Amino acid sequence: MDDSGSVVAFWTLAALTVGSALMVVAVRNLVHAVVYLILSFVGVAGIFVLLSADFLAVAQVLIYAGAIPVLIIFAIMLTPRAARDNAETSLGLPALPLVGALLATIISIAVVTDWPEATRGGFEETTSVIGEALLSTYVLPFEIASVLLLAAMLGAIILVRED
Amino acid sequence: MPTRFLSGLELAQRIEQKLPQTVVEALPEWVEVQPEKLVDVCTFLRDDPDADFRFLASLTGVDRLDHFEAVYHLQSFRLNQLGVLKVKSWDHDDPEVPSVAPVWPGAVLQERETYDLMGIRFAGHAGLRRIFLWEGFPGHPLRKDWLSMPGQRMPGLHRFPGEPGEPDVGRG
Amino acid sequence: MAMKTEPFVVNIGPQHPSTHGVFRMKLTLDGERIIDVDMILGYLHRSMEKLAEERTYTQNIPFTDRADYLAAMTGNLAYCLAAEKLAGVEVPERAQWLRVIMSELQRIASHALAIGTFINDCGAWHTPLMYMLREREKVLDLFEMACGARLTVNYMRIGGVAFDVPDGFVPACRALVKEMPDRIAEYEGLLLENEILVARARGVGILPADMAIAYSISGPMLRGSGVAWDLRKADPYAVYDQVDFDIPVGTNGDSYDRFLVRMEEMRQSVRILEQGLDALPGGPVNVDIPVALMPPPGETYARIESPRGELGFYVVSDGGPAPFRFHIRAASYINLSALREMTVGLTVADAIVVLGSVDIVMGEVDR
Amino acid sequence: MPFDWLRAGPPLAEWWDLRDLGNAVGGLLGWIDDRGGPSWLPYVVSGLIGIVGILLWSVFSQLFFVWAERRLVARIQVRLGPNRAGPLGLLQPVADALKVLTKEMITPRNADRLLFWASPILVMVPALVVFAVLPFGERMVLADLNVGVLFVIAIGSINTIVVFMAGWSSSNKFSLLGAMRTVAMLISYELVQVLALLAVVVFTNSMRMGAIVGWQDDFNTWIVFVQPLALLAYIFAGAVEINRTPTDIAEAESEIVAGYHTEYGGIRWGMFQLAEYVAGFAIAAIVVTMYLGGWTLWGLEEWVPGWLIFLGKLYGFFFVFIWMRGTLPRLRVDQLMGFAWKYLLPLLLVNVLLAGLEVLIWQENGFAAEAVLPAFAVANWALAVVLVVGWGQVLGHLRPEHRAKRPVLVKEVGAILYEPYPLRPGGSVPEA
Repeated sequence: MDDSGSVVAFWTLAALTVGSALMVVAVRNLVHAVVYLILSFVGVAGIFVLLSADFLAVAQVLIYAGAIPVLIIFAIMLTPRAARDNAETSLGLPALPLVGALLATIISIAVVTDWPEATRGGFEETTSVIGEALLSTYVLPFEIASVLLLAAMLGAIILVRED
Repeated sequence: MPTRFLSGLELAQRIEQKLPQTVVEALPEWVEVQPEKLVDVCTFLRDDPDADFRFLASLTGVDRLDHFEAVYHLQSFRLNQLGVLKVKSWDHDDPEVPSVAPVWPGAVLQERETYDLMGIRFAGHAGLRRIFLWEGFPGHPLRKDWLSMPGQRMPGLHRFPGEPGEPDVGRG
Repeated sequence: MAMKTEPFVVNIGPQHPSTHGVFRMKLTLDGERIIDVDMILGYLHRSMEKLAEERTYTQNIPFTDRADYLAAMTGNLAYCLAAEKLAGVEVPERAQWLRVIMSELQRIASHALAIGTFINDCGAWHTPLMYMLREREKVLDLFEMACGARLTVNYMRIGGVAFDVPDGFVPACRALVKEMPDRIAEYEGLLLENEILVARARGVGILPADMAIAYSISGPMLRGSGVAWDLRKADPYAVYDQVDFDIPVGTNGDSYDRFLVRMEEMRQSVRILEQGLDALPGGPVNVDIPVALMPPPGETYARIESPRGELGFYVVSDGGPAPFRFHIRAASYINLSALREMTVGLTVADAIVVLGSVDIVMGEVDR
Repeated sequence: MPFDWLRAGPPLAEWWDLRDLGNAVGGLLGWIDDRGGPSWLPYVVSGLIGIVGILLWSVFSQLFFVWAERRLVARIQVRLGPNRAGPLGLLQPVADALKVLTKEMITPRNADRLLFWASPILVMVPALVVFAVLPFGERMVLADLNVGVLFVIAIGSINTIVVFMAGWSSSNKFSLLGAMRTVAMLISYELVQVLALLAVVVFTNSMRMGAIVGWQDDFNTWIVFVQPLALLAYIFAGAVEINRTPTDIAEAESEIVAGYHTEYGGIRWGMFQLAEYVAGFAIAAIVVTMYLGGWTLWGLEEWVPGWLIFLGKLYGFFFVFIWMRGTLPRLRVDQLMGFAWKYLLPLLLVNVLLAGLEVLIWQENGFAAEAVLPAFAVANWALAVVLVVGWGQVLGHLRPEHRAKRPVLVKEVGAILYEPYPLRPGGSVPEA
């Protein structure tokens, strides 16, 4: 594939991702915010495709564009109607310096770091590599994460049990 | 074996034994009781093993021009007998009889219907609202003196409730 | 910690695929669970009882067609019984038997439609309904043969029936009687053990026997709740005391039992039809009554077992040519009084099933 | 590189070889290459051919199947079905389409206009995009992704969001109920889908659709022979995804009118219908590819075009959905959820474990496929029956006290035969 094509695709996807991420915090309607969030996630998935990380891209769509918004939608639908718009909140002021500091850190890192250039092509097959890595090198974190999720699920069930 | 029709005279006798001074009039076809004792009589008839009127077959009202009647047809399944009970209200403008809904919950809808169409108020009925006609309908159409709506309007919906010029009381 | 959502009000009806007309249920929901039911009626109210006070006794018969329009024959019959009782008219034997035959045909037609729509309410995609309509169609053809009309038949008269049946009626009816048991067995085979139907209807909308009696429930609903009560046996009218049949009684009082009872009643109706066709005597089918029938002052309450339950006519005469008071004790209207008891705590989908098992006809409910 | 399959793999046949339409496309691309056009041109052309082909095929298939479904369901329902417009009523879908196109589209006053307008368009996307990875023939695949199976599932999950958007933006309570039902339903059945397809992937050792068909071709075995339980679960999950009875919870006509598309009219409604059909074809195509051998038919594909075999299987399988719709009533929302979580999920977990064990046994010992696959097939079918029946028994669906009791026939009136309902463990008996 042409380099120019990749560049155009990258900038389009980046604009989509960042633009919809901005819209998530800008729009007042929470459901609209969720829709923009999905768009943003789809943009990230596109960037994964560009990096020829096909498994990650599809997993991104499956989990972040498909499943996470559903949870958010449930959360919105289960809250009383009064809280369904992105109202002004007094926490905005203290959040501002925090976000500013975070942004400054990210920008400075991006500028200061000496980014290495990729010297090889894309992977032929990522799925089996990821699978093997998860079950050999990173088996401990993988298991810890699954136990954590199980505990969280049990906790949620116990919280809402009526008896 | 057909249903035994429990004659009004027999029914009156039975009621008088238990609740004296309640029967106003007894004919072979029906027995009329005092309105204020109606709930007691109904409870008695429902629980008495010889009457066993656990089933309120029908409840309706009749406009007798100078008074209103509420008519109760009572049925026993076990003994397979039928009895007719009546109460009268002599206030023709604003008739009121006690509600039997606490005795038979099946009376709830039938009393609402009778109230809506006949205008008999059933005291003690928890949700005595109009059922077929809408709130704000002028008059009670089954009354004999209901010939047209007030203001020379003929019956029928010329407009829907809630439209401009109509009282804004819809169907709930 | 219980998660509670906002109560949510949904109007089922008056325009809704499964309210069987213009019934309106106002459901208050917590999620999908019903916490309150309010019903709003009257969209089909035609003030029949008032209209009837202005017409002669004979002119009132068409109203009874249009009250329960899915069981016009039984409506006719109940009213004619009331008028006959009031005026003291004797009905010839052949007319009596014809009345029984017509009532049972009507019961088959009405139950077939009730079962079909009930399964539709359970979510079937019209298939059982279409089969049931096929059976109903045969009955309606017989009605057409007898009186020219299919739905609002206006067939019964005070003192008998309007016309004698044509020559082809009895063989055609016999063919139906011959065919029906197989059909019913086929439908039972298809429907009774259907896993999804059982899951949807069993244990849903339970109405215990004592509650059913207290709420004045009648008909298949009452029998489904385990009360052996059928006016055809309890208070036989026409010639029901001369026919042999059984009363099907459910034992659990859920929607499924009501469905089973209706299914079995169709079979019993076929049995009655068989006997009726064998016993059908000759002779006149009606007696002459004055054009302006003026019964002596008095009142009467005549009731029959209509497909929906106890259909009663309370008629008061003041000696004039028109009834002084004409009240219809509409079975499906009063059967609705337990709707709230049956549906609160269930889900929206269950409420539809319960409503389908009540088998309301809005013409009769609103009158 | 996404289009490598055009050059790799078996050598191209002549372009006129209609057994695989990919040959013609390949020929065209080769011709473009020979002319020395820009290097991106073949990609664009092949992509366009694929997209236009899938689009045309799906629209015409849908038109035909609207007619076919109506006629078939009519036969099931002792009716005739549409038979007036054109011969055998074949022009009925055209008439319907014209009607739908000319109808007024109403936007409710309180609707969220942007989402309301966007949903009918977006709903087509997931339905169509799935076809990109499905091989219609050996070479007839738009993009044979490495992660095709996962892609299919991921796209299916996007569908949830679109349906929710449609339901929420309509500002109608029935729509909202339908949307929430869909959301709840699809996240449950997504797990079922994943597990059902995972069992297949364990056997084929690849998530590439072409490789899965290739595996079935190589071993002359359809996956359904070794994974019956997975197919059963997938059919059910698929039926849930495309809203067909017995699982048309989201648009349960007798309960919530039309669910999430209650407020849509005209061509917007038509788009939802179209998407539903196309999604149905997609589910059928996935089933055919994953479980029923795709475009192969034990050597017949040498003589008959593979895409015809594929379409024949697809339409044949779609008939199962029509049949289900014509015969079954609908489950309740909580029953359907319970079916996924309590019934299908445990069975599928066991199934995946078994599949893994079997593949391990096979590969570790290096058995011959001819010996081992029939053994697995017999074992898995037996196990599937045992698991389905046994788990049903455990959950109490088969116990006699839960069966219907016929009414008691009595001759005398007045008795009361009521028995309180037997409480079933975990059942849905309300306190009356």
